[in-house]
Amino acid sequence: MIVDAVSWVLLTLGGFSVLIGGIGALRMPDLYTRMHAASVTDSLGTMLVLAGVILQAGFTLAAVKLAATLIFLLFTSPTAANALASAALMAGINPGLATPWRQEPRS
Amino acid sequence: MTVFIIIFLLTLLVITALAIVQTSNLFAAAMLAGIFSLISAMTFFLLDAADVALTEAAVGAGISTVLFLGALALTADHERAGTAGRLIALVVVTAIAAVLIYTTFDMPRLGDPNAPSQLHVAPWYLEKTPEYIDVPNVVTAVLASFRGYDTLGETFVVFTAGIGVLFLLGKAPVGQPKLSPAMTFAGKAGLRHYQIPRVVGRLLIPFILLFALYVQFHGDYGPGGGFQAGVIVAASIVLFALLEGEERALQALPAGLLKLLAAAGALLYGFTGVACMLLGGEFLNYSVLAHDPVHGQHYGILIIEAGVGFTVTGVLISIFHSFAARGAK
Amino acid sequence: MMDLLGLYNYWVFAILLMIGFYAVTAKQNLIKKLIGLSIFQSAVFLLYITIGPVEGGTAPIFHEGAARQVYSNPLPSVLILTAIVVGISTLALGLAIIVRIKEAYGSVEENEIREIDRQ
Amino acid sequence: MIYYAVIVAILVTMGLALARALIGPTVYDRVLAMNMIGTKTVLLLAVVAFFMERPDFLDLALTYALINFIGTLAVLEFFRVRAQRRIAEEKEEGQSPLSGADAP
Repeated sequence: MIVDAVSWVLLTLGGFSVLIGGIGALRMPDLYTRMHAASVTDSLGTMLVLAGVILQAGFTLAAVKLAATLIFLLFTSPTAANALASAALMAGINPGLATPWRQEPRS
Repeated sequence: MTVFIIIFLLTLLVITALAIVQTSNLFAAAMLAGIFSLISAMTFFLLDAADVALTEAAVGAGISTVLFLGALALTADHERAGTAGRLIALVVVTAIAAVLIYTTFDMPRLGDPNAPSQLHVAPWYLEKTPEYIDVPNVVTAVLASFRGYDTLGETFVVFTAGIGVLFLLGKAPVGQPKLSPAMTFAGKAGLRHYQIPRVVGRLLIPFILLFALYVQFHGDYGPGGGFQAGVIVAASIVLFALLEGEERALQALPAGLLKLLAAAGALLYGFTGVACMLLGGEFLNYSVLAHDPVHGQHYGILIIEAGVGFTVTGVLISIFHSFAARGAK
Repeated sequence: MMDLLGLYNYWVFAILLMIGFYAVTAKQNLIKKLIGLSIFQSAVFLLYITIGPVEGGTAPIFHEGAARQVYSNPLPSVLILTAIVVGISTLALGLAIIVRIKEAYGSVEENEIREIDRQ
Repeated sequence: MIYYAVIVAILVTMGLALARALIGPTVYDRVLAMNMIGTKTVLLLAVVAFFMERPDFLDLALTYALINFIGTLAVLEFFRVRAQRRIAEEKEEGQSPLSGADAP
C-alpha cells in the first residue's frame, strides 16, 4: 500500500518533469539552454518514472531489467548530450549571450 | 486507450514524413528519418508485433543513422535542385491516395477477430506450435521452422546485398585525390580524443555484446533471434570503430574474417537443410536432427538462428567499413 | 466513430505510401529519393503489421499466468521482421551506388547528371 | 490510472520534441530532438509494457537504452570530419593564395 503510494508520487513527479523539460526544450532561446531543458526530461524524468515503475514491479525479473535500463540510460544520455554539445561548439554555434568562440576539432 | 496512443503516434509519423520530404537539408532529413524509425518502432510494439519493434529499434538506432551519415560525408549534405514536375507528381499522388483511402472502407477494422487473415493460417500456427516445435515465441517458430525456406531466401538476399556493396565500394576510386585517413568518416582515429564518449562507450561495448547474445539465444522465449542479435553486434562494432578509429576496428575484426562470417552463416543455414535431407527428412525439416522430433526442431532453430546472426553481423559490419574507408585507400 | 477509427492505420498507410512515392518521383536528389523509398517501405510495413492484432489479444509469445489467452497473428511479424533487415541492406546498396555516381559525375542531382550525360 | 497520466505526459513531450525538430533552426536542435524522442521512447516502452501486462517485453527498452547514443556519436564524428576538411582547405588556400582564389 505504502509502496503503491510512493510509486504513484514518483510517477506523477516523473510525468511532471518530463512535461516541464519538453516545454523548456521548445521555449528556451538557444541550443545550449534547450539542451539544459532536455536534460531535465532525460535524467530526472527518466529516473523518477523508471523508479516508479520499478516499485510497481516488485522483486521480479522485470524490475532488474528496468534497473538495468535506468543505469544504461544514465550512462548514455549525458554522453550523447556531451557529444552533441562538442559537435555544436566545433561548428561555431555560440550561446546566445557569449562572445563568439570556436573549438578546434580534435583529430 | 491503446488505440488512441496508436492514432497519436501515427499522426506524428505522418508529420515527420512530410518534414523529411520538405527539408532540403539532407543531414536534417537523416535525423528526421531517425525520429521516424523511433516512432514507428513504438507503433509496431503497440500493434502487438514485439519482434518487429525490436528489429526496428536495433536497425534504426544502431545502423541506419550511421550509414546515412557515412554516405553524406562522401556525397553532399544539401539538396541543390528543387523538384521537377512537381505539379504532375502532386496531382498523381493525391489521386492515388484518394483511391487507396476509398478502398480502405472495405477493409476489416483494426483488431477485427473475423478478418480473413485471422481465420486461415494464423490459428493453425498458434495451435500447432506447442505440439510440433514447443517454443513459446510463435514468431520464431514460424520464422525459423514453418517458413524456413522464406528466411533462407531473406538471408541470402542480405548476403547478396553485402556482396553488392563490397563490389561497388571495395576497390579504390580511380583518378580521385587520396584523402588523409583523418578526413574520412571514422578513419584513422575516430573520436579517440574525445574522452567522455570514449570512456563511456568502451564501458558499454561488453554489455551491448552480452545483450546481443541474450537476444540471440532468448529468441525462442521472448522477442529476439538471429536478425536482431546480428544487428546489435554490428552496432557494437560500429560503436568501437567510431570511438577508436576504423583502422583499429579492422585490426580487431579483419575484413576477411567478416566476409568469411557472412558466407559461413548463409552456408550454415543451407547445409542444415541438406543435413536434414541426408538424415531422411525434407529440406529444412529439422525433426530428423534428433531422436525426438521436437528436440530436433529445437536444435534446428538454434543452428539456423546462429547462421542468420553470423550473416547479418558480417554483412552489416562489412558495409560500414566500405563506407567509412572510402576515399582513403 | 469507433468504426472509422479502426481504419485510421490504413489511411496513414496510404498517405505515407504516397509521401514516399512523391519523394521518389519528384525529388531530383538521389539520396532524397532513397529516403523516400524507405518511407514507402515503412508504409508497407505498417500495412502488414496492421493486419496482425486481434481485439483483446497480445503479442504471439506464449506466457504463463496470462489473464488473456488471445494471441495476435504471428505471420505479419515474421514477414516484416526479415524485411526490415533486408531493407537496411538494400538501402546500403543504394547508397553505395549513389557514392559511385558522385565519384563518376561529381553530383548527386538527377538533372545535373542528365546534363553531363547529354554532353 | 496513474499510467494514463504518465503516458499522456510522455506523448505530449514527444510531440513537443518533434515540434523542436521541425522548427530547427540549427541541425543540432534536430539532433537534440532525436535524443529526446529516443529517451521518451524508452520511457513509453517501459510504462506501456506494464500497462499492457507484458513486462517481459522490456528488452526493447533495454535495446534503445544501450544503443541509441551511437547515432549521436556518429553525428559528432560527421562534424569532426567536416571541420578537418575545412581546416585542410583553409591551409591549402593559405599556402598558395593565388591559385586558391582562382579555384572554383
